[in-house]
Amino acid sequence: MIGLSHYLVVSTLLFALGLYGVLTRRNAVAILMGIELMLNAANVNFVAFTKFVDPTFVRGHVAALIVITLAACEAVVGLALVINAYRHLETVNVDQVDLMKG
Amino acid sequence: MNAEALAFYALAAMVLVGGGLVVQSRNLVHAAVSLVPTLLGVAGLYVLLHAEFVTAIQILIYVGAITVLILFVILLTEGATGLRVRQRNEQVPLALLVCGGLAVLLLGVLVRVPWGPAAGPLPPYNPGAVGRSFLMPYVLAFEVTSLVILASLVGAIVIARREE
Amino acid sequence: MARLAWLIPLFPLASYGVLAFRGRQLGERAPYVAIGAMALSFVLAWAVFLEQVGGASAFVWRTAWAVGGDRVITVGYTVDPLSSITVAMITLVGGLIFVYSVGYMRGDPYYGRFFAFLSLFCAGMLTMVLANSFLLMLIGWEVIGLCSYLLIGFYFRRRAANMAQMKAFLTTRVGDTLMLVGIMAVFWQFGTVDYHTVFEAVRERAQEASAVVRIGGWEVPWVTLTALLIFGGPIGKSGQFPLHVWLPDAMEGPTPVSALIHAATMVAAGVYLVGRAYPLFFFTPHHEALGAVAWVGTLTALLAALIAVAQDDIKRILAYSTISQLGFMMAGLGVLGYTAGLFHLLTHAFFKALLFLAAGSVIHAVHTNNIKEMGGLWRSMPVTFWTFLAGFLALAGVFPFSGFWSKDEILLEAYHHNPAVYTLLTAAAFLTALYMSRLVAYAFFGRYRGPQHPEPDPWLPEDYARAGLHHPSHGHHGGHEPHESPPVMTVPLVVLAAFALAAGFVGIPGTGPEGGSWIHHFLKFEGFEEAGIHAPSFSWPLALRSLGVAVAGIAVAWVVYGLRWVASDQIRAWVGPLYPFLRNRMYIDAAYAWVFVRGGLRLAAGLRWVDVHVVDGLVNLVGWVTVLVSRVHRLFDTYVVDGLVNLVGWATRGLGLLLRPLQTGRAYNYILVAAAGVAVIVVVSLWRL
Amino acid sequence: MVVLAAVVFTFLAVGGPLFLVLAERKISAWIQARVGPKHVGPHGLLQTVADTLKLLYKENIVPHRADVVLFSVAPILVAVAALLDFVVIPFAPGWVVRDLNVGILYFAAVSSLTVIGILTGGWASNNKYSLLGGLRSAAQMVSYELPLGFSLLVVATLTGTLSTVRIVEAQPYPAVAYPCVVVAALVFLVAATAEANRIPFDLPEAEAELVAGYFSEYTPMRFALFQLGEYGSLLASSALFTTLFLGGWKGPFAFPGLGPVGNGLVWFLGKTYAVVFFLMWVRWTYPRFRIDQLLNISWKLLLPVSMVNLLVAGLLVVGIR
Repeated sequence: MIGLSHYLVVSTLLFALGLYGVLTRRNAVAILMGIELMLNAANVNFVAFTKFVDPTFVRGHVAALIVITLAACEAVVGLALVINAYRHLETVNVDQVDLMKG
Repeated sequence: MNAEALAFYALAAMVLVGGGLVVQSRNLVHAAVSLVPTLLGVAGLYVLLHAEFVTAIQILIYVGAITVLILFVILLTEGATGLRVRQRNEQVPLALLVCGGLAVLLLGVLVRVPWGPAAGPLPPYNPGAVGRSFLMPYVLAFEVTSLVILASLVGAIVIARREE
Repeated sequence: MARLAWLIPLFPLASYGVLAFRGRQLGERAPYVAIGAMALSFVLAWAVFLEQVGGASAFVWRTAWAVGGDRVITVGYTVDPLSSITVAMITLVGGLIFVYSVGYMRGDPYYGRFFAFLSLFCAGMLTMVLANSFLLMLIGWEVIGLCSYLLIGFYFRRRAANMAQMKAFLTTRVGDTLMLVGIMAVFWQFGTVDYHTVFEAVRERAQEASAVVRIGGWEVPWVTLTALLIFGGPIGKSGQFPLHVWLPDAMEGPTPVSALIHAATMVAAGVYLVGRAYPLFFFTPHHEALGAVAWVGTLTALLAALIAVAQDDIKRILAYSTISQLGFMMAGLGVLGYTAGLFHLLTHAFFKALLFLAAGSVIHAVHTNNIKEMGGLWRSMPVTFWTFLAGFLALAGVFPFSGFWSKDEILLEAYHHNPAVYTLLTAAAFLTALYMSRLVAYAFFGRYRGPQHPEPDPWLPEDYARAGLHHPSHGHHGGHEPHESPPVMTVPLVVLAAFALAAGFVGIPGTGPEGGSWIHHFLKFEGFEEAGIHAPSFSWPLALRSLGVAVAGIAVAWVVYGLRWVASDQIRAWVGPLYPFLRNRMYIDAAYAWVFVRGGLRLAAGLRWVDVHVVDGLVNLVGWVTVLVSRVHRLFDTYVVDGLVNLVGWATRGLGLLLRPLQTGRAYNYILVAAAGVAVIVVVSLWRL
Repeated sequence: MVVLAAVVFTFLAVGGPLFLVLAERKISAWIQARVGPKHVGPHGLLQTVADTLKLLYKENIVPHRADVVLFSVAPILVAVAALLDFVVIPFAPGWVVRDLNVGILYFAAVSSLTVIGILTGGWASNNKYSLLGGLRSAAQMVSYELPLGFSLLVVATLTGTLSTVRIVEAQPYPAVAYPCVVVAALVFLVAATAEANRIPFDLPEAEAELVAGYFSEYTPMRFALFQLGEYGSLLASSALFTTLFLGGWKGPFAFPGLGPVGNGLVWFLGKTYAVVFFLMWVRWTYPRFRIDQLLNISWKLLLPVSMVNLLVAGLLVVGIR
């Protein structure tokens, strides 16, 4: 029987993978992808808890949907920033975007 | 092993392998394409959790829109040229340590906590229940989200457009 | 039918949408859209109205709009005698004014925009009237305020129009803010802004000792405070003293706008609101909120009538007359004359719209607003003259025109409930007849005093001239006797004249059941019966007295301005400083300008002076002192301090080199540390468990 | 149920698109006063079968320095996405693979997967025309997804459900809703044509500019898979149009002796192929839009119209209730 902890394990691992991507990638778009993985891991948790712990008002679904929406917003703004940075600096590697360095 | 467990393990494998490819691929296009099975796998998990509406939205927004956007931006900026550039920064070993440690710790905590039984059954018709939830108790969150969407829409246009 | 009432404001709104996006393309065809929409609204509104006349019960439809916890804000509409008759009046007058505007505004470069604004205005006004709650009412209220702003400044290149529109907006804003606070108070007290619920609650609480709020040393009952705050809105919107100053200036807008917004409908919104929220005013201890309404109204009626006597601009006279009549309505509502005040609102809408439109027709013909430059127009403009005369007789309160019936009702109520108000209102009625007769005598009788070759029209905005266009309404070239306006403008005048004549007949005693008048039967306030207040019945002596007052006013004016038995200069000398006082609008505008505008400027100037002389002086002083001291110090600095500083510098640099790796400026380093921190927190919390 | 699903899928996967390719060739021939294929089989009926066999035999060529993995996966993704659309299409009473309670949302979601296949296929070919075609296609499909979604929402608002079966059951719509439904149907038709990359919206594969767009470099079987995806989604869109706006399996009268399922199938397929025919007719009649016209149509015309339409539909539902 697949229970809550199964889902939690998957989401934890997915979260760790995403975090690893965020921590080690140089490319801004790749970092964004890592963030998406982390958000997805959180969403799996929300939906799993809704089914197994607290189905009132399907709160978890609501939270997951809001997260998805905000993820879309974040991707849009983040990618716009990437495009803009690329246009000005011709790189999307975050360690090379260092105009403010003395 | 019953069908549900089979489906769960298949989906979990799909999610984790896909996620691994996303963070590991040297080729950014590959990484972005690997997002597709990951996100679809997550959508599959939602199906197993009886969250049909979230599934549909997950596919529509994440796979259909965000991934396409990411691919688009990769193609507009670097394309495949990333192959010749170092893709990782210098903190790989440390990051591995921290992420691994965090995962182990969280797993240890999560698996041991007794979460207790479900407070009740899921409402039968999902989209309706979600809609009612959005418009009755969580209307403020809903409205604020819509405001954020508007702001990010305007912001993205302002940031990304070519300066005249 | 009542179920369809929500469509009434939607037609003009749709027309606004079409005209806003496609107005330019539609060009000359724009009015068809607007008039078509108004016609649909008109048909629906009258269907609803006639259904109510036929005895249908009031209908309220509402649905949850926003739910916050256990408090529900509803949206919906109310169809009852009051809203249905008002809607019927608005669609009728509005439709006629739309038709009139087709002629008046023809050739205007912003033709489509004009009709778009008018449509939006009607949508807002109808929403406001049909609303079921204070909140929806407020939305409509603000929309009409916005439209008023836009339309006053319609000739947006004219500085005067810009000033007037800002004045109107800012002045009404004062009242609106009070009203907003009032609505918040309602929501706070009752947990809802729904009319029905609020009024029921007010009625129930009327018996018990109402809660009081302390302001300074006074104890004011909650209900009274709320009612007075809400009354702030009507004071601003309906041009009541002391916020009436914007209304005369609002005449900078095109004449149809003056007729529709600043005479017939928008300014009546305030009166309507008082009528709508009557329970809130009525169920205050000793009806004290109504007393305030009555006195504000009376004061306004009298002061505005006084000022009107000394004005020369035809639109300005009518504007002050409007203010004065709005004062009458307020006074009527205030002296427990619920029906009387609202009845006057309806009749006034017809005859004042008529007067404005006729005045527009006159201005159109003679190219001036100054009544002293007109004269003898009755011969050259017969239709305009006769219709204006009808409006004049109605406004002056001559039997059997509509104004007579409604004004008489107000005076009757005042006589029974508040004799002081009655006296003052009678004086105002006398003045009304006087200044209107003066206007008619100057404009339509005597001989034509206008210039044979008029200079460029003062109402012609620069951009029309620059574009080589003639003003729409003044398409013909000057230089000869004024002549009648085209039928598209005169037909609405005739229709309105018919209403100005006949609309009052519903107030004739005996037209309703039990010997009362029909209007009393149709528009009545239930609270009166409970409180045992009965409307006084028609009395011949009082009616004759008010008729006498009106006739006396006309007669005096006729003697002075028509027959010129007494020269007006003589009277001017005789009243001494009173004339300049009135002519300059009692210096109220000047006082506001002095206090608020000049005060603001003075304050700013004062602060600037302080800034320049005191602050800058101090800064400069400090500067000089610093320079002086620093010169002395320089030597010391160069050798001793620099040495130290360099030492510190070296030390810092060494430390910096040591600490530099921590501050990398790379987000991923920080995230790593943060993640590690999370891990540590997890470990620590596990430990403590 | 599983057997039924397998049968339907097989039919659709092979039969449907094969037939559509033949139909397209025949219809284009009629419209252009030609004969079309006629040698293989009676009246050329077996022409596409022969073509398919030929494609199966030929060598699969991978361009120089192309990304082999993605190059091979992309056509499969496109074809699978198109076929997954059929899961929620109700062919006859009871004849639906799964009656999801989020049916039309599912349809929109799955059909949006096609974009990824096209984009990666275009990129993986290592050819600038393919890449441009892919990018254009992505921009176009993302733009037209919005009006498409809004017209789906109109239907959902009017019927109060997202399930395709219930939508069919809820039809015919009340007469007052007709204006809304007609507008939604037109928007849907235009947007679906654009989503399927068909003339007049076939910029991603504009021959004159981009050779053949994203599938320039594709040879035999993979090309066939792209074709399968394209015709599959054409058929799916037509089927969904039938479901949402034409009453699905319902017909004005029943043929005697066929039973409810038989009747449903006849009516449903009849309507669907009528829509398909209409789209083909359009394809062979009209020229192609320019890219700016294409984007303007979506963002400045269809999107506002469909938003207003949704608003009106909402008001109508409140009013009816």
